[in-house]
Amino acid sequence: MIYNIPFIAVVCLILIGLYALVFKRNLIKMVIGITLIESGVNLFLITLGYRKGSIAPIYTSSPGGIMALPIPQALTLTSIVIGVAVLALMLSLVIHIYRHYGTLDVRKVRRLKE
Amino acid sequence: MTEMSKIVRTITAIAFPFSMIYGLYVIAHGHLTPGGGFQGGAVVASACAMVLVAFGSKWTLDKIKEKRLSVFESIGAIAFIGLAFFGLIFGAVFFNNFLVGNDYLFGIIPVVGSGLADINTAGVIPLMNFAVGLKVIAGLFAIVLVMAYATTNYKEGKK
Amino acid sequence: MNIPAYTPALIVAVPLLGAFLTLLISRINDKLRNIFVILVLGLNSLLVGLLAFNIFTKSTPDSPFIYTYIFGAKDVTLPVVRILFEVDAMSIFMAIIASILVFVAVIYSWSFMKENTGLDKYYTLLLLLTAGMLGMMLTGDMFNFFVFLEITSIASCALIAFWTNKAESVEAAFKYIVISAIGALFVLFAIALLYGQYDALNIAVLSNAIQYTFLDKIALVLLIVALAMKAGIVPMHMWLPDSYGRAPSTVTLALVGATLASLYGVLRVIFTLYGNILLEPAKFDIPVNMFIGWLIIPLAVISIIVGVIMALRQTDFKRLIAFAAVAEIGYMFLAIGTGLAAMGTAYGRTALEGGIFHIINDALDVGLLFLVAGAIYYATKEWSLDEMGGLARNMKYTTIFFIIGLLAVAGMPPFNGFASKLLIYESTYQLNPILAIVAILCSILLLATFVKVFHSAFMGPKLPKFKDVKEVPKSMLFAMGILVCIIIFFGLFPNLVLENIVRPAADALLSNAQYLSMVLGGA
Amino acid sequence: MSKRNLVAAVFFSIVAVIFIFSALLMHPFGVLDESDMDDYVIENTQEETGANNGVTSVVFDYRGFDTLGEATVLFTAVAGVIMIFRRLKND
Repeated sequence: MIYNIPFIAVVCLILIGLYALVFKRNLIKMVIGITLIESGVNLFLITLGYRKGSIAPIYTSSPGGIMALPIPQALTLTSIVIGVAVLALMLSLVIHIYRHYGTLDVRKVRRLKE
Repeated sequence: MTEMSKIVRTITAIAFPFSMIYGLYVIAHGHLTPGGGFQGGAVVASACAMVLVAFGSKWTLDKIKEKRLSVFESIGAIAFIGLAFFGLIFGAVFFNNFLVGNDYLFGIIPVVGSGLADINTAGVIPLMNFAVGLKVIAGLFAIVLVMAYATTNYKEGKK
Repeated sequence: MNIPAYTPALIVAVPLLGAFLTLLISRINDKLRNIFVILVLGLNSLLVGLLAFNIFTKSTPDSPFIYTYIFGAKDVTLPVVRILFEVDAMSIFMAIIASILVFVAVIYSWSFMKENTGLDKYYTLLLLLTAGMLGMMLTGDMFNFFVFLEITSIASCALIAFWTNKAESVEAAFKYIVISAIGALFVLFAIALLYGQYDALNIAVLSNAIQYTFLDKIALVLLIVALAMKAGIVPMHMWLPDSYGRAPSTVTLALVGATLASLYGVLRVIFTLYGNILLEPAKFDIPVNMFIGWLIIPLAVISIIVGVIMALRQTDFKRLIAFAAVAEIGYMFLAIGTGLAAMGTAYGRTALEGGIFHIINDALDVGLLFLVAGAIYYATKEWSLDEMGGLARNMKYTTIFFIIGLLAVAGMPPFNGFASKLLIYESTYQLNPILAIVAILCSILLLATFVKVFHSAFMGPKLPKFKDVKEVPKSMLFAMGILVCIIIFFGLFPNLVLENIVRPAADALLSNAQYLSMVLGGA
Repeated sequence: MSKRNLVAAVFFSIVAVIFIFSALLMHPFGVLDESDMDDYVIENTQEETGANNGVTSVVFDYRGFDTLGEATVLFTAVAGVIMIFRRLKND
């Protein structure tokens, strides 16, 4: 069980992010929550690729030995860039919402109802 | 974003070329050492963002317009997808690494196993790294520039 | 007829290249850019049509034809490292829908969006949205599916916020991006769970390896929840009326396609990814298919009821249609749920066929109604139904199109909605009569809603403020005309469509063993 | 506690249970069940792609199409951000 600490850390990150997203009323805090969930998922992907005692999968003057899995690292790279894109778009929308409503409180940003 | 103090600007002017060179190194050696187009592009883009923070968005926007950056980004993207199309033309399959195995540009296959490697290897991968690097530099810098400029304008309009 | 093997790759790559070039071309001339975008999408529709023709003629009920394309190498290596495109009848069926919708949207935008600034970005994003949707539909790799899902959601979010001077559209876009970011992260987590166990990302390989451990169940739940959330089923539907209602009509049309792409994701996950273990008993001797089916059916029924009732209360034209779209999505999920719960029986198959047929009908009908709403907005600058009246005198063609759309969406003969809804009623009645009765009642209520709209917007005395209202420009009428022609064709010859297009798609979904052998057998 | 909070709490606890279960049931950290696909990459990356860096060869060669999608996502985001902050006619 003690070996699973990285996975537990992943779940902690995701749950903290989800908590921020669900219970916080500030739009910026919600964005931070989504970023935390995303970091959790990225951490999960990268931990999947680890083998005990392995080195990075790069042959340039490597000491030799078992190598970590390369595909999860590539997937994490993709997922990080996608996260940056989503974050940029969300923050620009938040800026615009602030311009229109003059507030970041999610309870007051509610012109769309029913 | 407004201009910062003289100390910050001087330090930025000194640090900017070094971080730029480091980023370009990471892009160019993507197929040999840890790194690649995205990572190196992010380094260069953060160097540019540092300039933006130190010198203010108005100054930066006088030097380079976001429209030009978006053209650069388009060029990077077209180069990337163009390399994929070249794979279709020369190697019969989309995204084929058609340069690997040739003796000229980037075509050498390295010695199997760990050891120092030639930079002239890996086929289209270094070219794709350059294309993606250009794209990421232009793209990230454009995002930061546009957002910084938009927030500045708003504050001044309020006053 | 033989087509080049790389057609599936071109279907995604052409709109992408077009999108990258659009920004450069729009610096030259605006009209040139519009023509370029229409040409790119026309070429793309042609490619989709060719591939579809090829697949539908080659597949027989016993052995559905699957087109595989490997990126980067000539042969598949085992284990499958490279990304594969796996195009079967179901994928290409959805691709046809997406390309029709986007093509119509672009023609419609010529006049509709003329007055706006930032059109270069608008067309770029529309092309990117097309590429994202088509990629989602054609890909055979889970992670690639996630990437295209993100392209679709980011492009549609930016397009929803196109009218940035209106607070509501920005708010709707924010809601949409939050929902889709969470959904996409859940999908990614599920993919990581599967990857961690089987060390594979290809759908066929995963489907072959899946053993239905507890982690697989978690991955299944996460995938279905996230994709159904993006498809707009009821507990998670709140983003849908907002973003459908506040985006420009052309964008709404493309968004309908994006929503249906998520629906396709649900179908693909259930029937192909988990297809091998669907009929195995899970807990308490209930097979997995019954479990998932009866999980989906209540949600679908609630979607139908909520959609119809909320539509009755709306005064905003586009929001009303959006709630009707929620109800229509409920019908599709009802059919899918019935097909799952009664898997293996004849009526289960009928239900699935009805559901698949309803996907294309819903896209056309709801799309037409959104375009009519856009046309009225273009002519009167008015969204609210309370302010409208007497428009039939000034806008003859639009009125006719609206009548066709409302009859089709409510499932009246001789339009296309009738054929698919009849299949759904018939099969759900055999599963449980109450479901069918609810479905029929809600359909009638939907008709009543739209008749009310028709009365308040088009009938009645001519209002003085709409004295100068003219018919909309020809390109908009032409775009609506395309949809109307397809609707009437489908309504008059439902059997033709059912046998040639819908049935192969249903076959492709149900024959999972064939899918695996076609994809992996060539290795 | 308001209605919104109650719904949120229920949603949160359901998702929390799902995620905690998945963390507890994962294979032990560092001990993999299967690694065929990645071993193939590690063995063949130098011969097939000529790159010494396994990750880059996956990013740009084996899964190059994903990277095209990734670059497209960034392109989409830039186009979206510039479009959102564009100058409107009536400004």
